[in-house]
Amino acid sequence: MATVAARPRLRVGIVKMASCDGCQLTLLDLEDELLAIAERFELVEFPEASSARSAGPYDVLLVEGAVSTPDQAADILELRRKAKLLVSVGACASYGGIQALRNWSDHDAIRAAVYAHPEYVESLNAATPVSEHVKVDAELHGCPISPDQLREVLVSVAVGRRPQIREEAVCLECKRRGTVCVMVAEGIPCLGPVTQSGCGALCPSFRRGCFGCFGPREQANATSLARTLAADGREDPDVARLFAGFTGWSGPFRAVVAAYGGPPGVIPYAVPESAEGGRDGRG
Amino acid sequence: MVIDERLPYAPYPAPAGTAVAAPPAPIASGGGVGPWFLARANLGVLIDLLREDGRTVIGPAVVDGAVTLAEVRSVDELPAGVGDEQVPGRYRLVQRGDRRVFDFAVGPTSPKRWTFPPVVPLNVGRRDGRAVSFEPSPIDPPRLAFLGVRACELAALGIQDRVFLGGPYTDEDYHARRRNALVVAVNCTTAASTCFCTSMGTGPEARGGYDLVLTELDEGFVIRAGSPDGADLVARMPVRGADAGQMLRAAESVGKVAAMMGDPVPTAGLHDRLLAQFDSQHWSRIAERCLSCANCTMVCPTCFCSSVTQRSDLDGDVSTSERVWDFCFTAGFAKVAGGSFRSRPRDRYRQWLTHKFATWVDQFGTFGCVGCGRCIAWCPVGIDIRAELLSIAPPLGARPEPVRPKPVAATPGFYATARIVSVRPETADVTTLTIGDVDPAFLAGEFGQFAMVAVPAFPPVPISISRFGRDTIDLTIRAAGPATAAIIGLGPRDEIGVRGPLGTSWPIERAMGHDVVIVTGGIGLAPLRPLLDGIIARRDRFETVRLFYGARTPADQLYREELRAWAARGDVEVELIVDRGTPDWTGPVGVVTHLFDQATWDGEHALAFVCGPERMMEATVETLESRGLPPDRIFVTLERHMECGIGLCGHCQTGGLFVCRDGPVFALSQLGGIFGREGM
Amino acid sequence: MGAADTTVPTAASGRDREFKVDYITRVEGEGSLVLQLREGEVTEARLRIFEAPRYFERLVVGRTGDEVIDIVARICGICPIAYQMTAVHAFEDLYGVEVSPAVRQLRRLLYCAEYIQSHALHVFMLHAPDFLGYPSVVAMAGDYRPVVEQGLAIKKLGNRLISVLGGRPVHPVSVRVGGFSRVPWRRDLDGVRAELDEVVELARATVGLVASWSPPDHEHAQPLVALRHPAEYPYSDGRIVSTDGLDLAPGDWREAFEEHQVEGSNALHARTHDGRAYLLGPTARIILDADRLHPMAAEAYAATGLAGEIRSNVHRSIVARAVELLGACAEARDIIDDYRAPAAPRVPFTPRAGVAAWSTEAPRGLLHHRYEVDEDGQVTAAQIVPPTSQNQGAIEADLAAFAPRVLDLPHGEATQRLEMLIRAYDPCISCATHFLDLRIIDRGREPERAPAAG
Amino acid sequence: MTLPAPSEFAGADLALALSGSWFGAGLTPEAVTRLAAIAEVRDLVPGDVVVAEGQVAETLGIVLSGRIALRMLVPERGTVTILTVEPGDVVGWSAVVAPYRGTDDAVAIEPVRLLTFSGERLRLLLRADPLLAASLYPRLLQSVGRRLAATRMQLLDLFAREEWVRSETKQW
Repeated sequence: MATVAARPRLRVGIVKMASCDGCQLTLLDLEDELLAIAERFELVEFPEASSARSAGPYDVLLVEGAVSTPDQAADILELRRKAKLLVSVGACASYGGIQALRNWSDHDAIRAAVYAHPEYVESLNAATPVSEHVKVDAELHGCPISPDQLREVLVSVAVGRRPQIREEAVCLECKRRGTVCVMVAEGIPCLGPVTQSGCGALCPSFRRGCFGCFGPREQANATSLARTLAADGREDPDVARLFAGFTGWSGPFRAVVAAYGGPPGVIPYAVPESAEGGRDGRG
Repeated sequence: MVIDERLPYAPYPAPAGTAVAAPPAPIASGGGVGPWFLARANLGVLIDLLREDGRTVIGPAVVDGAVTLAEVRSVDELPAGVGDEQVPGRYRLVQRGDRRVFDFAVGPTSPKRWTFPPVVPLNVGRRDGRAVSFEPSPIDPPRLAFLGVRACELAALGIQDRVFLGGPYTDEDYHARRRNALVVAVNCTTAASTCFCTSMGTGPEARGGYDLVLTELDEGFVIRAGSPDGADLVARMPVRGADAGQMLRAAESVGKVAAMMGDPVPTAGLHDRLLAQFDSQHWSRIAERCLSCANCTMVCPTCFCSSVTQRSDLDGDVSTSERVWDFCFTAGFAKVAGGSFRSRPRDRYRQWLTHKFATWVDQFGTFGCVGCGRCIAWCPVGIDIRAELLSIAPPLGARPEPVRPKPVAATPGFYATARIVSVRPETADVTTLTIGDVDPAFLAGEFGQFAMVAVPAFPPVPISISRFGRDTIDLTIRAAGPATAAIIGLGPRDEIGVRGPLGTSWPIERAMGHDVVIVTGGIGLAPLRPLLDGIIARRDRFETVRLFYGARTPADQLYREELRAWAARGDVEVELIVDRGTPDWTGPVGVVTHLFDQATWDGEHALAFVCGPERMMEATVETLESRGLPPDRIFVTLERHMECGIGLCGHCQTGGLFVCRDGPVFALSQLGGIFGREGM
Repeated sequence: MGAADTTVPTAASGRDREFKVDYITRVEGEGSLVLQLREGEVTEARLRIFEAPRYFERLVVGRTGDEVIDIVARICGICPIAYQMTAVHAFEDLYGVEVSPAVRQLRRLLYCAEYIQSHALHVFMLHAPDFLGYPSVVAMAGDYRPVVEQGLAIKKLGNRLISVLGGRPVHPVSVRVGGFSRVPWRRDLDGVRAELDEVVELARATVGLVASWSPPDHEHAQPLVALRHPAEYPYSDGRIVSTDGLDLAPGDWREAFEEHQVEGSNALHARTHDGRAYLLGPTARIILDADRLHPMAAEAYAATGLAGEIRSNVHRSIVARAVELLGACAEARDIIDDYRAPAAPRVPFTPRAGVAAWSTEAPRGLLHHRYEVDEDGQVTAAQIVPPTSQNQGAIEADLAAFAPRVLDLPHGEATQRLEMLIRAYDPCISCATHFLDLRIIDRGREPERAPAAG
Repeated sequence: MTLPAPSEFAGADLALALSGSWFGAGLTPEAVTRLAAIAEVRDLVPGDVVVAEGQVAETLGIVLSGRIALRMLVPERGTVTILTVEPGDVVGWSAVVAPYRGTDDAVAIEPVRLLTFSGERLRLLLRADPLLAASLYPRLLQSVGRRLAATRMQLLDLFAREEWVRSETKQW
């Protein structure tokens, strides 16, 4: 402990899968500390910001994005082998993100709907979180992640402690900052009670309902919230669309989306003629 | 109960129907004249006077669809003609079109936000080579005036006073904020459907705890003073004596509100009825709806739980600690190294509800609920505690013994710096640190007490004191997580922050003249070592002394040389057992109770001291009871998530007890149904 | 991913050369370059994108305008506001929504803020290392710390401004059809305003600084396309104009342009109907809208005397970007000074069926959205054309024109020059991915199918 | 306590030794008498095996002094001591419970004095005398039950160190 400063600089890599790059941009958005971080850590792999490359090994590897193509599925296995600590960064890496909404739809149909030549497009049937492929040591949530939490992960690795990331509902941040509850006072549907905190309760502070971009909190009782929203006169599709957001593929939210008829615009799976028993397990 | 006399006015009387009756509060006469009448047009004078006195006025204002509390700079900002409709899970503003400014029921925010703010800085910890220091953050609260505080909120302030100022420890930050705030109360002339202050005995009429109180009439306000400060204000305001008609109308309008509410929550016997329902299936039914989102606790004007968070620089050399609102509904709140004590939402809801209406009474002599109804209106799924309380409808049950906490002065942000004298590895993951330069309070510490130990950038951890030396203490620490790993990674001459000694101790005097049975497992021997030291130092005062010690493997035994030395004395029976034998281990293998479940001694004249994992203690207690030891002669330690160490942060609450303050050592009889029950 | 070699010298001698950059760094997203020369003539110049397909055009189907605004922001973490703005204008245009002047100014302020952070990011952190000879801004900071700190200070202000208006720099949350979900109080902007004076000066200094950096020799003027507004420098309003005399309403992009596949690359490119490549972004805007620059930016631009070079050498786009950066900072200051919170943050609207189409100027150039909407306001079909996919033809044409100049350089240096040219476009491949995917399946097998049931 | 050598034990001594043990204390006097009639005292030296895992259990024993370890062989980990049998308790209960095969190795780890009953004779006796069986079996069940409870506690591994990376939390 007394010799923290003498520790070697940790080798940090930042790589991406299917994503918008916004989470890795968050590192560059730590303007006040970027240079100090670069001194404290060796950013050995960060192709968005540096032409110097490294194939590993990494003390910490931050992975952005969902696993969406066969190459990515192979790459992530290789990356895991090279990383002491692997941190999935953001809603895509941790929950599949926005592109995971396609997982409800028939893959071929989606490809054909977007591409004139779907045969040239290679993607997996589902866009999935990194943790479905390899062991993940920590997850940073959010679309995008919170710069403070990213910093906390780096500090905790450097200092050698567990990151202090609170497991609690967005409501706690909302009430701490003194925002009037948009759901109770204005009837705006809000996923705050079932969503992990970390954003600072941003959307309610802008008089919007939370759309769950930090994903379900521990033991999220999404079913009860959905029931309440439905009892407030909403049609099933309108309940489903609330939960079918940037973390809609996460377990608790996915269950609600499924229970309320799936996300908007879904193209149902074609049932192959040879299939014995349908997808719903009828047999 | 001790209430600091520097408060500007007498404490609010305990709500009716609770266990401890507080004496009626003497309310200052306010110059002996009154009540007065303040014309509506002159209400602004009051706000201006308060501001002239250098106070920030916190009063009702319409913000984002609700009448909430905010800084009020002029009378125009008050919610004239605005009312509200509140039902479970729903709040809407209503425009009435009249000029009344206080004709609404309480909104989402209570004065708690200012008396117990969501975030309060505690200290800045620094490390410089081997040296560490903790600089407490200054306490410098603003001068406030609360305007429009309702009777239920006054009661809540009174309850907060008991929590933060009425026990053996006081929260200095709260104290300073409270002392700096002036209270202008308003009697309720309207109630929401969610209100039930009548049941809790707190309203709708303010009964003390204010500097001024207003009752709104169409043409103005009937006004009374409750303190010299209030009387002084009245003297500077354009008031005249209220006439009989005004006084009558004021009383009638408040009385009408009381009649409207009725008595939705019969509180007679509620404490016992609730405590009898720990195992009710009803908790599971509530948990199907409950989101564990903590909105009920956050809007509650009395909930006081908190956590400490750290933020450090990149090297962990400078870290800032803050106290933040936290609640029994969050996952990490009751977590210890082995997991959460309340992992199920049903347990969290039970913890909250039984605390509010039962165990709070044991702790503070009043209910923790004032009937403001906020938790009903602001619950996103509209759970109504009044209905839940009625559904549980329980028979009478037993009450735990009252608890006598032991006073030790301490403040959560304050860590004294001490220096490590020596480091001795005990096992692969347990190390004993001998600490010098400690706060002299430690040298008067008692066997079984613990210390909060901190290094910058890590959360502080509670550590039992495993030996009291002449001018040192020993801390035996297992690397259970990063913070403990960081502490035992320190070396001689490194400094650490310590706070304590805290908690209750083994009642060694009671054991004198008795047989002593000590049963322990794993690292549980550490807090018992001072007891053994103490017994051995005065060995002739005790009858037989038996130590039964279980460990995972022979290599996991603590203090092996001392164990041999104690055994060699001949007057202490030392029996060791391990869970897993190794080839070189010829001693017994099995659980610790195996050592005496076939032995011939009986426990009729014995006192037992037990420390270890809770499951092990349960088995031990069972065996001890079968040997004739009654629950009041069996002493156990509880482990809970402890953060503040002095019963103010709420993490370690179990039933009506704060484990850090009322324990960690308890007579089994004190614990009643708590011991060994899941989800406490 | 995690590639070790970025360049592979395959035919490194004489006038036949092949350059491959497997992973173009310091751009947003994942792409590669293949450039082949035979006898000194370019036979192939191909910018490949292997960013995973994300299917955004399908993901917005069934969603309403406000949902679309949130979803399309996720196309790009660097310019989410451009996507939000294009979508919100498209829907408001269809629904006939007239926002208040104050809301319109706030939206312009938000766009200024995006320009500030995006341009500062590119100028200082992605492009400057090329001019100064470093692999990254972090490496550059060793010798040019004040320059890096200058860039960080400007970028930070842009991010702060976005945060005040939209909550957070990446994927802000306040833009709604009809206005904003919440508008700032005047006092919310005071903190940013207090720092703007200094940042405007930093931005002004940036123009002179980047103008002093010598670009590689190159001359290849291409057709330019940008929005043009009667009174203001174009962000989210104006008509589509070009150096070839084009003049279209912002929703009518399809009348002049189309997406199609280029033989031999299977890439979807946007071209004019007659098959020409064109260039978007700072270069196009500053040439086509020079007379609309903020006076302070116009003055700094004139002082560089580089208008001609900017037109013909894309490496000089860094100067255009710096001028725009100054313009955005200066205009942000003006807007804040004049700001009074609108009475209502947004106006009500009624959805109706039709086509919602609009174009705005993202930092990287013209961005076009087109949504077919049903009577409930739900999208039934979408087309999103990001600037980088439109620039792709221009990039490849520029590479072909530039390649002979690097022919005699050592391989590593030559490829670095080619990458530098690509970076001059500030390509945003993440944006492009949602409909561009240039992977050629060459393993002789069928594409994967949905899993068989059972 | 000094005990006479095994050969010196007479019937009354055997009955006394039996009823003085924890196990025997729970039996009826009649049962003690009948059991003592078929009992023998055996002295074991460390290493002697009373019951072998998987083998036919020949004897039921009551430990009078010393300690017997119950061990199991775990492939790749060697022999593990599961539990030790303390004085007063029973060893070799499988001698009276079908299929009469040892569930573990019972090995003396100290000099042990054991009161033993031939499994075969005991089974005959129990079959012939339901009252004796009714007295002995509950005691046996109590002993086995206690062992089961203790084993569960060991299974919980209460003193184990918590893992740094915990499964219940998503972070770290």
